[in-house]
Amino acid sequence: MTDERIDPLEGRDPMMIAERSFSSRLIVGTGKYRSHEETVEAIRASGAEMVTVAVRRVDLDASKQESLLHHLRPEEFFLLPNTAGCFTADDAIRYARLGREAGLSSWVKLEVIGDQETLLPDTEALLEATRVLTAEGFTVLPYTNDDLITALRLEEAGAAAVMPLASPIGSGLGLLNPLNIRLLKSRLSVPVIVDAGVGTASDACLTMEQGVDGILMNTALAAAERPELMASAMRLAVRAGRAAYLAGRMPTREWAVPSSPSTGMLD
Amino acid sequence: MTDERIDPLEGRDPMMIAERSFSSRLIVGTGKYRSHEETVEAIRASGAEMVTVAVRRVDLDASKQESLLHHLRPEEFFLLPNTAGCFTADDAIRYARLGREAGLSSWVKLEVIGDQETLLPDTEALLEATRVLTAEGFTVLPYTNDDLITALRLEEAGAAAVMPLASPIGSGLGLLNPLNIRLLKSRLSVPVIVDAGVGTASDACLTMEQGVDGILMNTALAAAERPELMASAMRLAVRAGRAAYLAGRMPTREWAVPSSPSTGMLD
Amino acid sequence: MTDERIDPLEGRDPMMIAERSFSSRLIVGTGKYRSHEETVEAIRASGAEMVTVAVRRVDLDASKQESLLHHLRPEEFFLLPNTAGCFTADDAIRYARLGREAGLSSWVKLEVIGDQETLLPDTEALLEATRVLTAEGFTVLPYTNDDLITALRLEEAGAAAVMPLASPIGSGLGLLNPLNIRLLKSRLSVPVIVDAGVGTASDACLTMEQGVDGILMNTALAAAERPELMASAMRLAVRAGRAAYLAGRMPTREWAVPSSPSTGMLD
Amino acid sequence: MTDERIDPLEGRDPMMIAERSFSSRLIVGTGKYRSHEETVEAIRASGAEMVTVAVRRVDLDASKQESLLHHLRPEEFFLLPNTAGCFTADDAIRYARLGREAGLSSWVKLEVIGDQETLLPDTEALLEATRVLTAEGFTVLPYTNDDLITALRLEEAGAAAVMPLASPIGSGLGLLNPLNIRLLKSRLSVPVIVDAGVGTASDACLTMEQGVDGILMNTALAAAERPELMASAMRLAVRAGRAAYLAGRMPTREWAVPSSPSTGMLD
Amino acid sequence: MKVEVNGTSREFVAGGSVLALLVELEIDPRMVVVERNRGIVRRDDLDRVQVEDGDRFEIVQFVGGG
Amino acid sequence: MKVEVNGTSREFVAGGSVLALLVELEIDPRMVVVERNRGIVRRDDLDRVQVEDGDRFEIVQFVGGG
Amino acid sequence: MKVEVNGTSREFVAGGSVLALLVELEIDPRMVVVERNRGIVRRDDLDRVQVEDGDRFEIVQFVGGG
Amino acid sequence: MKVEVNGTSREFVAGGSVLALLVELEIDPRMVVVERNRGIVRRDDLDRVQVEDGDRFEIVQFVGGG
Repeated sequence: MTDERIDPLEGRDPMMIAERSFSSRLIVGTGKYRSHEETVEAIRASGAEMVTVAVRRVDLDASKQESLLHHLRPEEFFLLPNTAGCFTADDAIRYARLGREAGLSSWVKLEVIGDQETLLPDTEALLEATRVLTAEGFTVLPYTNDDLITALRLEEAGAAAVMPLASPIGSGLGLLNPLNIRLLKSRLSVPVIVDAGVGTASDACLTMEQGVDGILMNTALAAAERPELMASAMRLAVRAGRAAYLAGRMPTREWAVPSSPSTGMLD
Repeated sequence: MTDERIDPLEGRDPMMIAERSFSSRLIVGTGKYRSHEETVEAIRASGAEMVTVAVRRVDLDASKQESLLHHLRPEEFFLLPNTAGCFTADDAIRYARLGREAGLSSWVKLEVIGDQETLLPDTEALLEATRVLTAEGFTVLPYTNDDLITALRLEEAGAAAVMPLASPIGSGLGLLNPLNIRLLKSRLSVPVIVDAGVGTASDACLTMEQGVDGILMNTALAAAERPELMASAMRLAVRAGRAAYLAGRMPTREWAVPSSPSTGMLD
Repeated sequence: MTDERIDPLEGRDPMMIAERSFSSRLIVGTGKYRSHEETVEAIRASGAEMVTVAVRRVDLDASKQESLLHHLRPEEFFLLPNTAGCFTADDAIRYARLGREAGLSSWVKLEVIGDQETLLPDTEALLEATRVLTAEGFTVLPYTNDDLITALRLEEAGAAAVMPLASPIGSGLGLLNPLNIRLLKSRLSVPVIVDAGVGTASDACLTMEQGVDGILMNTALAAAERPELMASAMRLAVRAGRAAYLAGRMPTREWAVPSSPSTGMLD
Repeated sequence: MTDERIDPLEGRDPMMIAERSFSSRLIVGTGKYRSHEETVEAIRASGAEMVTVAVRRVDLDASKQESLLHHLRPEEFFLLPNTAGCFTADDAIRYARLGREAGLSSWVKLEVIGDQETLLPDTEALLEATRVLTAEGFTVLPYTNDDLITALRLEEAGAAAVMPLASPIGSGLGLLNPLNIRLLKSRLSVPVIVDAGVGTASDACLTMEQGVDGILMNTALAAAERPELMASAMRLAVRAGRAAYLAGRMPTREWAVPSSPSTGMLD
Repeated sequence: MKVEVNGTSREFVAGGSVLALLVELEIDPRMVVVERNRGIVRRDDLDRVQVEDGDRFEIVQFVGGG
Repeated sequence: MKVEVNGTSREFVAGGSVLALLVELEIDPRMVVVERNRGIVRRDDLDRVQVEDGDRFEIVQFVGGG
Repeated sequence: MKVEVNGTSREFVAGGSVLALLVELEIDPRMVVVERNRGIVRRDDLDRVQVEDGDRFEIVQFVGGG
Repeated sequence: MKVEVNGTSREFVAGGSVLALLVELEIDPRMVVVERNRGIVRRDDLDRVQVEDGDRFEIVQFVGGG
């Protein structure tokens, strides 16, 4: 049975970011897996086309150990460098430039963290870095909180998409404030990608049902008991949520309505 | 790309009821569609193998109008007659017998309604009808509420599966009490199929994540703006929820945990 | 400042059960406290007029130890014997009769448990015991689940009030299914008292906002770090929820509406 | 019965802001009531000591019509001018200065709105205005979103308290993200007052149970069917939630625990 | 003779078997189940069982339902 | 004589009324209810009802419960 | 002379202090705050500050707000 | 000469280009990006840019991250 048969949207509903078309609305990270092999198995199962990577120092004492890059072939995956771990606009800009040089594109998942404990974004510094990098020709995808005003400013600053969190990075608490996400989506012209906090398939499905363009996740896969199987679950859940959003759900009622005819009963 | 490639469980995780194996964990009703054509399109898109039908009088003035049966070929679908609209054990038993005669099996979705407004089950009458029909050799799938004690009695009475509601029939309110559903699943030996109340894909996904064996729905598809597309969404959502349940979700935390390494940062 | 000043309903909104008027809508249990003193302090702080007690064997080796009854003076509290721990109608009836003999009234909080692990009611046996005890002149307050049909049957059987659970006894999970509770209240003529599951003040407040007549709780007080203070919290919460229900809450909107005038701004 | 008897915290648990002690943790607005009389009745019933007012042009054609100020005697209420309706730091600063001149204090509820439709705060402008006004000796209480980083910056900027929203102004949607509010409270030294979004008593109770110092509301009272009664409900709910927070709620469990002894049953 | 079918009484002029009745009613026997005086008439017996005056029939089929 | 009280059998040497039994057990009659061979003994009858050999008693009271 | 008050320009025939202006407008000075050409006029100065031709005034008060 | 690489100072005996440094460190140039004294050295320039005494290098690569 063909893929299309299962998902009528297959190939007909790409995710568009900065005029580039992506076959999957699911973007996955590559951190925290037990091995490179497990990483690649999970990514493949997720069906993701875009995957994020971090920029870090080469370990000089272990430089011979095989790099993740050997497993992520550019023709198979679109690599999106992030600026994770940066606490100032300057640091984030520095990492973004290194990432561009290391990679094949000028796309960056921009993170400027404001607090070590919660990893919540510093929106002021995020705006500043977005302006600088956009001016340098970067395609900037900023990780932000779920505040509409900040999102609108990021759009003005040239962000190619806005990536609000569902809940704190690595928390797995799911979509804590669906209203804010719907507000963002209803007011922004650029794509909205929910980034961080999704913990299981129903979280992903519910998030897509808000009408957003895509979801970025990492821990939900890497920290599952069976990462590859959870990756398949997420792949299906993102498509399910997207299809349900487009299909237009039934209205809810607080009373019952029979599914079978009330006429034609026997005497 | 093959179906199996998308869903590693494909063909490896059948739903077993009364020793019979079903390829899909999604069971769908056939009521409330705009046309027979729409009904069949939606059922096909849902991937369901088992579909429910009601037993009603032939309309003598319109006996020539083509019957739904012409569209549901027995080799394609397993027809499950219901006793919808019955308010006493006797009525339900009578409809069950007629359904068996009309169909090709002795399976019945047993409904004994206790209240017109809410369509909630009359559990006492339901138990009685279950005992009688089981003794007559029926494979009984009773629609019940989410009360554990009643479910245990239905199992004792010989029910082949227990079908608790998520919320009232046709309400689309989703899974109102996940705890009760988990309790049922943890205590019963027969399969648990959640029947009624699921409104959109995330409801189906969340319901499957409770560990239940399957879901039965009708209005969520028939009353969607685009029934066929919603049927695909539900098909994907049920698989997503099942896979996530088996994959073992990540633990939740109220604080953040980075996805990228905290070591190897630049000076 | 007088009580009435704080709560305009004070003395004007009694809870009526079987023609008897109770000053407080909060009913509390007396189990699981660290001492008789703590029990009485908490009960007094709760403002409850009706308090439940269990019927148990006298410990012959410790018969001199002071009984709880010494602390619960009948002129201060209305004692409601329960049939906790009974798993059959016969047992429950036996305990009810003993309770009537020990106490000063023929009221009974009727429990017939169907499962040791969840302490959920056996509704069939509960109905039977309700019929028998009503015929014997008891004022029967049955502890039941949140199923509307069972509640309607209990009313038919002569129950003076119906006491559905919010969540399992001692779980503290709060009101899991507000819809079912609203359904019960909208369809029953006798009072609806939510019994079991309330864990903290907001649970009590939310429960009263559903329009129910009262709440019965025990563990939420006895298992709090400071039972007496939690009892005061519950007293206030029950009044708050009742007043809010009667006051008619504002409608909700998904957009904002200013609280200050939009006219008269400066140039 | 005395007030203290009902609420053991009465007089023992004041809300402290900028070294000033307030008898009530509930702060109420004065907008959107049907009349000055209704306003004052509701405020009195709420028990609030601090009430907010807006600064607007005198209507020269109706200058003789009696002002709200005639009804809010300074010895009875502490008036807190707001800067509602301001969309820039400069405007907010201008209104704050006018408010100080009109009132008797240098306290201000600082609002800088970033979007007309949602009335969400412009956090960058809010920070700027907070710095300027603090430097001018104002006691600044900024209305902000539920972002921790912004809250920490406001504290650094000299805010006397931080006032995050529960949900959009006038929406009545209640506390959408309890986690964020708990995060703020756990990390800030200045008081946290939840401002906007509370719709009914259980919302207020639940909000106080997060450990915050107080709540500010307006529409929940003014738009209730019976404002004065809802004001009493809120007064009770805020105390109930505070007491429950201090009392330490019971732990939750997914199984049941009996409230009556399991020993001493009859044969 | 007079029979009642699905709640309405009607003349069954020709008379004969239940199958004959279905034919007169233009109902495809393979699509329905017939209940005669509260007892089900097995499909194979439709032509053997004779309709009698005053018989009460319920003729049912599967319709869409949930 | 031998009686069973609350599940344990014991000697009731003195013999006599149920009240006498309570006194021997040092139980305040106003605080308890007595069931004798499955039948409740009303409080007023405690001194009238005589204990017989082999009687089975349940003596209960109110305890804290929810 | 011509002044602007709360966005509308009007004649201030009598002329004189800001207080005089308030009196002409029948506004109770204790209930309002006056801003003259973007600067606040302290209440004590109302009778000292003279209104000049072309002055722009904002006269505000507290109203109900949240 | 003395250089600092990724935070630790080391001897670069041979001397020469940045590429030569990578070779000595046994690092595959195609897998990394080199920052010299805070400025990125384009991959094509690795063999042209000469290492000087006291140079500070950051040599980075892609690793797993979210």
